[in-house]
Amino acid sequence: MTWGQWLLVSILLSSFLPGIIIFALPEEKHHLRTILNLCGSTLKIALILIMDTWIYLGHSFEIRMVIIPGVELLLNGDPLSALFATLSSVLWLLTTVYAVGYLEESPNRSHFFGYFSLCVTVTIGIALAGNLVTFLLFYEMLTLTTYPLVIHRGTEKSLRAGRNYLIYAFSGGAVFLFAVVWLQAVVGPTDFSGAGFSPSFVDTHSTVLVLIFILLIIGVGVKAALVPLHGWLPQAMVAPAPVSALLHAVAVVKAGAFGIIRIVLDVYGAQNLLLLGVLPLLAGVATITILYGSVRALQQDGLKRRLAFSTISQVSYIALGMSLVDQPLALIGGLVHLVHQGLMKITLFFCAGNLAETLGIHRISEMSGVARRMPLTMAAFSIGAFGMIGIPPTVGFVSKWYLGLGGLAAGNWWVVLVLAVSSLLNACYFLPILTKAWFGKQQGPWPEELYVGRFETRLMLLVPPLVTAFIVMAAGVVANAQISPLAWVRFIVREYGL
Amino acid sequence: MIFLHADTPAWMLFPIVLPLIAGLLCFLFSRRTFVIALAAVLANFLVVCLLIYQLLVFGSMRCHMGGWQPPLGISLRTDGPALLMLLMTAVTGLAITLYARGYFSYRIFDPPRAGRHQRQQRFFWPLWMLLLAGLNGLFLSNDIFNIYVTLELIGISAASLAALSGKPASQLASFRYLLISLLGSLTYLLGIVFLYRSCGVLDLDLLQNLSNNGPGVRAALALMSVGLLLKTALFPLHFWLPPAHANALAPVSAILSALVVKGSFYLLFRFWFEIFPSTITTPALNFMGTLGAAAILWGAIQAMRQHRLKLMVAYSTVSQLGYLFIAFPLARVDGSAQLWSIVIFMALAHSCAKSAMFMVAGTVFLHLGHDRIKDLSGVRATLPITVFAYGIAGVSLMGLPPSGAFIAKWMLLSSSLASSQWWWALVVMSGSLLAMIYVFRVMSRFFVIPEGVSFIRPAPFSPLLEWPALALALISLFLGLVAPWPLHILSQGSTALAQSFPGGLP
Amino acid sequence: MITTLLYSLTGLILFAMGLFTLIVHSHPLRKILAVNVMSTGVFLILVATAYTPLGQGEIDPVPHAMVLTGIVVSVSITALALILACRVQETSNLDLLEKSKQSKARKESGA
Amino acid sequence: MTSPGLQSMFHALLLSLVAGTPLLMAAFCCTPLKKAVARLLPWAAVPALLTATTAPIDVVVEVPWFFMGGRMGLDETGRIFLCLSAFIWFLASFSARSLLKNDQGQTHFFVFFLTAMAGNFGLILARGMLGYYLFFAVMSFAAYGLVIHKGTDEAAKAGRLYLTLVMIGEVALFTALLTLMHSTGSLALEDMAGVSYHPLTLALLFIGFGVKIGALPVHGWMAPAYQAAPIPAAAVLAGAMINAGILGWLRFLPLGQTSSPQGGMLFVAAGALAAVYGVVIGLKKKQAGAVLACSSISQMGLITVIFGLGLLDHEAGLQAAPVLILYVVHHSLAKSSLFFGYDLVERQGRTLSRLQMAALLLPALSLAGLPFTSGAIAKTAFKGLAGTLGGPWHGLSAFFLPITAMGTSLLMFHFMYVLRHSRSVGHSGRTESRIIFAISFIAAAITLWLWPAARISASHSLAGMKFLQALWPVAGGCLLFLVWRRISSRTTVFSDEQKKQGGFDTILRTVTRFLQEKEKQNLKQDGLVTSLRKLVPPLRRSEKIMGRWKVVGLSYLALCLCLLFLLL
Repeated sequence: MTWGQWLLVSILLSSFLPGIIIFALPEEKHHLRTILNLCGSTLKIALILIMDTWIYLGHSFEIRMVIIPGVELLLNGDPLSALFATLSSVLWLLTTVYAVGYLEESPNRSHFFGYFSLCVTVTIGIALAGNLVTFLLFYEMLTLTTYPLVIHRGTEKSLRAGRNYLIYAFSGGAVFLFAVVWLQAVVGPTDFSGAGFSPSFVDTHSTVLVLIFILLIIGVGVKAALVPLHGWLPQAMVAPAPVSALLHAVAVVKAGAFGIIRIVLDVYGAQNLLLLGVLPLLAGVATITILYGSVRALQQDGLKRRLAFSTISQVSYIALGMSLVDQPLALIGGLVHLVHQGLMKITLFFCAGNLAETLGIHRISEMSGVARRMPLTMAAFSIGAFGMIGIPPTVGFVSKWYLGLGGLAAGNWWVVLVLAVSSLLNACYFLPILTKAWFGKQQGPWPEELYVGRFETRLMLLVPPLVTAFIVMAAGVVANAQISPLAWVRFIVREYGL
Repeated sequence: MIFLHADTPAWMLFPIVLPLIAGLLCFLFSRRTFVIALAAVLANFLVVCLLIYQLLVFGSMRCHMGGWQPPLGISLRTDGPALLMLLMTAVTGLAITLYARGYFSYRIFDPPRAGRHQRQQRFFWPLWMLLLAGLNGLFLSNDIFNIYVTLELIGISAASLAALSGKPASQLASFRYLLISLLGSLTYLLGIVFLYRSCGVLDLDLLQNLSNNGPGVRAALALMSVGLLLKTALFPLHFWLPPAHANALAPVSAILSALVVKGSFYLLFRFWFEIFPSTITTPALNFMGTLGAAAILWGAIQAMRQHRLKLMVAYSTVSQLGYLFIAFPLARVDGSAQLWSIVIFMALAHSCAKSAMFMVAGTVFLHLGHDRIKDLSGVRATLPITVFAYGIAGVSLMGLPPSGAFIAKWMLLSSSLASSQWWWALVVMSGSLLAMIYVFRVMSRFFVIPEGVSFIRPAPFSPLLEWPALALALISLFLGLVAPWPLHILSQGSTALAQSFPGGLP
Repeated sequence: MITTLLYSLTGLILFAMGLFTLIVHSHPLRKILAVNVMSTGVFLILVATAYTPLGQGEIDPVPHAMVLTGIVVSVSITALALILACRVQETSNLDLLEKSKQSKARKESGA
Repeated sequence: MTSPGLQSMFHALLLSLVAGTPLLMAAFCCTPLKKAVARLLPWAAVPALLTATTAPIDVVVEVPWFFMGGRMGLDETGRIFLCLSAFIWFLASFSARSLLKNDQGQTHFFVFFLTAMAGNFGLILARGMLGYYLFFAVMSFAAYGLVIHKGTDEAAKAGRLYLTLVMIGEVALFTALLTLMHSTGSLALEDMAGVSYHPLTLALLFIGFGVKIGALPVHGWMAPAYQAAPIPAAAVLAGAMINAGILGWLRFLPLGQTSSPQGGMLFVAAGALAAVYGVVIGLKKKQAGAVLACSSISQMGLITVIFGLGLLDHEAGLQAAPVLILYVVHHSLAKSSLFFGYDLVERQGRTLSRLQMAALLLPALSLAGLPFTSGAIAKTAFKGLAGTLGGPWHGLSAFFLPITAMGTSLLMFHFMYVLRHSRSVGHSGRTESRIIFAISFIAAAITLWLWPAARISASHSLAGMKFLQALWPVAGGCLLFLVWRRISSRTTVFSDEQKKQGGFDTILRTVTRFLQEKEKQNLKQDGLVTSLRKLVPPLRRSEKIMGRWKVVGLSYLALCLCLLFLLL
């Protein structure tokens, strides 16, 4: 094995091994567990940064393992996987810190953190997957590793949510498997090569390929919560806040969105998709999802539920960007939103978790005046919310800007219209929260004040949202710099030759 | 023992003789039964490894018992599929042996009923050894009547094992099991009679070379198939399986579900695609496929509605056996090479996963005193490894990557799509989804730890109760990753396979 | 030839009769006996297979060996089945005879 | 380092400090240093003042890493706007410091105040589309904190309305920027020259910046917000931030370099309507802040008209630009001085002295174009512009302007009346307030006379006929006011204006509530599982049936026959 292959393996192992060890650790050794977790995640970030550098310098590495003809496991480091891997690993570190703070004194932590680490391993696996089979492998394992986290609370409600999650996710997985096998039967092995299969298949198998594309999108669309397939996401909100953050920002929804990106860019390729003429379909679904999610979010009083519907809406920006794959600008917008949405949404969930954990606030109607009690948390929340609305200089604006430009470049006015309407709707459901929290008056005591101390809440709960909020701001302000997500996405788009 | 060189065919007698002797010894010496059995199982495992080595180096081998040549003598032979089945039996058997030790010693620890449990243990070991000998004989036999004898051997010992627990329900179930297995054997025997009348030989190789496909042979095949189907518990003849498997002792359930049904299926498959390939017709293949599809769905739906863990696992066996039959109609395009790999993978993965699952069910039963699914919460606190094993075995049953079942399902799907028979693919997918539902119905209960559950495990809880299950589950999970090796073994000694991978195996 | 056919047909009829009893009657003993009848039927056909008219060559020994083996197997299985049937009736109050019949008989005797 | 390099670094630093100082101070408000910040509040605007007076013109500093390519620099227009804004912010921060000395939410207020200040300065310096948009957004959203500061229900309502409209404006602007970027392919504001605008883009720009100046369809926030905000904040809203809208138009539709007759007509029409409409609704208000807001709507309508005239063609654009700036300067100074006067009244807690009344009347009537005031100069310039355009536009100066002037003077008298009759409790910082008012009064009175660019108009305004022309609308307004007072004292004109306010807001709330009600209905148990449950008994029964011996026998036979049949 070359050192590059070792790098890939050690990236996976850096969270897998801690996860396994954590399972074996007794419940009460929480210090050791925390140290293990933090070391693992820091090491992972370091390794991934090394990988990023080398990818940037033009190296590539892959591990290939043929199981049977047609079923090959392929790990591959390319710029796109570096993007997702970096995002996941950085957010994992923060989420770990947050989860340690969040679950202080609660039972079953070793179990939780074990699955937590496995979940991230699998997510990185999705990022590094080099063909559809490997992607499928990790995609299914993601469902498995997140399920215990979703039902961590163990209540009837969480079990029901978990059941729904499983049904949705595995149905999606089954459809995906079906489509993958079918695709391989038609066009042969599907490595993520950057160009897609040969255009000659389009002439001969166009109907079948369209059908397979739809099936593939359904398969990943379940996790990406595209509209008719989104039902599990709001229910999964019963999980603890770090899990919600993980589901929405780092792992599950992102994995779905990443799958859409892979399918569009690497499996089919822009040219083939244009020839097949299926992109309007994707665009339509994305549009409906964006608007539907926003409207439903407006209806919610539960804070986390509102955030969940907001995720449904926001993740479809990525799909929207992919549906304009022939426009480099839209592509940039869609790809960079993968990172941006993650940052913003994780901030919001951290803050929602802080409110719940510190003051027992779960509903928006209880939030009146909460910013006076928890100013830093709410400041972070506000930045996240502004990002969601797309107000400069947050990162949300950057995504929308590129998406809009791409839409115009493609001559699609409706894209701009969708963005505008969605921004307005986002404002409708976020700004009232902010005004209520900042300028409302506290009405009676907090539902359940759990923490009274020097800071507004536990330090480990406070720092992660502040960091992510800072990144949301900073990544927008320095969007044009050499090392911003935007710069990396531009690099990706260059690599794809667009 | 000078004549036992590495290339001596006589090695293949050992898998039959060793357990047989061990069984006798167990019967005679009731003290050290476990040691004897363990030694036999270990030796069996080693010999099987040696046989595989032989196969890889020298190719397929034949052993003519007592020096009598066919058609008069009885011969044994090794080839890829047979050895893989032997390996499956050896590995699963080893784990089950260890588990059974833990199981019985835990039960014997229970003072009020120690005597009964001791008696059960005393009968368990010889019977299990007998069964193992029968199974090994079945896989190695190259003589169609000899196979009948091994089938009866298996039937007798399996039925007695199933009755071992002493509960009325289990005795009733095992009585029924015995009758069904008798009916199956007799039907099979009737088939042999027809076959013998038309061909006049019993040796499988000779039968294969005769390639006679007159009506006698066809009738014989039909009769033998029905007999074997009865023993394999294919829908709609599955009714005897769930009660027999669910009411037996846990190690016995594991043996029955993982190994015994596979034996008869192995024969069926071998007859259809190796011995009498010229006899089979497309409608017949489709008919088998339809039955398999029905079994998948019916078994899964029944498993979903069960309230008891062991019954659920048993019904899951009914469902999983269906997959083996889905492979039949795909023979039209792929020939037997791909088919063998599908069914072998399915069988290997299923036997490991299912025995692990029954072990888990047994451990949980020992721990809680019941296996009602809705009262299972809290088990994870005391039995984390067991629960983990259940989860992994469940993943394997659902056919998620990278389990062996996934590889099998992948091949099923790709064959069915390549031959434009997508409906089989749909059945396979929906079967997996239903499997997900029943697996996770239990899983979700396992995960919940209600307030106030103690973390102290009962004192004599032997690691033998937990680790074999985990090991088997892990094997079934990672079988997919080592898929090239079984495929390599499979390709040895079978010309059809070598042709289908012209560039050599990966 | 006729002889062979006759024997074989008889064997088949025996098999069918056994099958019928096995299916229709619920008493365990009857079932065991039915299985025995079935196996006898099969053996009969097997023996008939070996039959060759006098002077037309050697008698095929293989079916005989098979029948002998079969009888041995059948005996042992019958033994096991009998034990099981006994145990079933011992340990359970559940009668394998149809319950209603027995209770009816008991009633009659009581009356 | 070479000296040009050093110089450009110096420029970059200087320009960054303009917006950076208030921003940093806002950040410090969140630290224990907040006391110091409160003391140093007025100094936040000083770098801006210094830069405006000393920095070289037309130096553009590129900051490529900043927000997708940042560019900043100062041009002539920018310098005027910066000077004006910095001056008003400077005064307002003095006023705010003394007003909020003992206020609970002082820090809160200062954060928003400083952030809005930074946004306002930043947008003036921005030379890129996105930079402008960024600072515009920062300013707009920070101003929400100013509007809502008092925490009363009214303030909350005004804030909601403000926020809604700001959001609409933001989105319109965002869309407009996208289309502009798409058509020009560049982010630099200089490249806006010569672009042909899609009518939709024009409309979007009109809305986007129009929100800030209270252009007609999106004016609703102004009156409640000006009234609800603390007076120093209202002063900057009316005197400084309002100009951001005008500057936006100037930047994105550079007069003299672009033209769009249709767009021009749109602007003129909307502006003219607003000029009249502002007066009409202003007369109904009974609070001084609200009246001033309506006057702003009206005055901004006039400015919109000027802008529209400039858009008609290139030639007109070149002439309109200086007039526009002149008018803006005049209006800002006058309006802020009025607000400071209002502030003085509030703080004194009693009605003004005669001297103060007179002093207040001067900027008030200057808005109406009273001779010798800056208003007269601005109006003269306006008339000059309309005159040069010729044709129908000439009638504009002859007919329309006097009418609006009359209306404005009517409104201003109304303002004085309202002010005299308003009751207030009195606040601290009376002296400061007096000084501030005095400074602003002086500035409003003399700036235009001293300003070189306004010299021609200034001299024109003193010519005899012009003098008379300017005087009669004021007199007419005075008369009208007297008549109107007579009428309105009998009928209650101050009717249910409160209810009508925020109609938009109520619609939004109703819709939201409706949706939430529906959601509650949706949150019922899913029926799928229960219907699946019903399947269980038949399943159990059929499984049992399949286990009966007879059924088994039948299926065994069937299987045998089937296989025999299929194989044979």
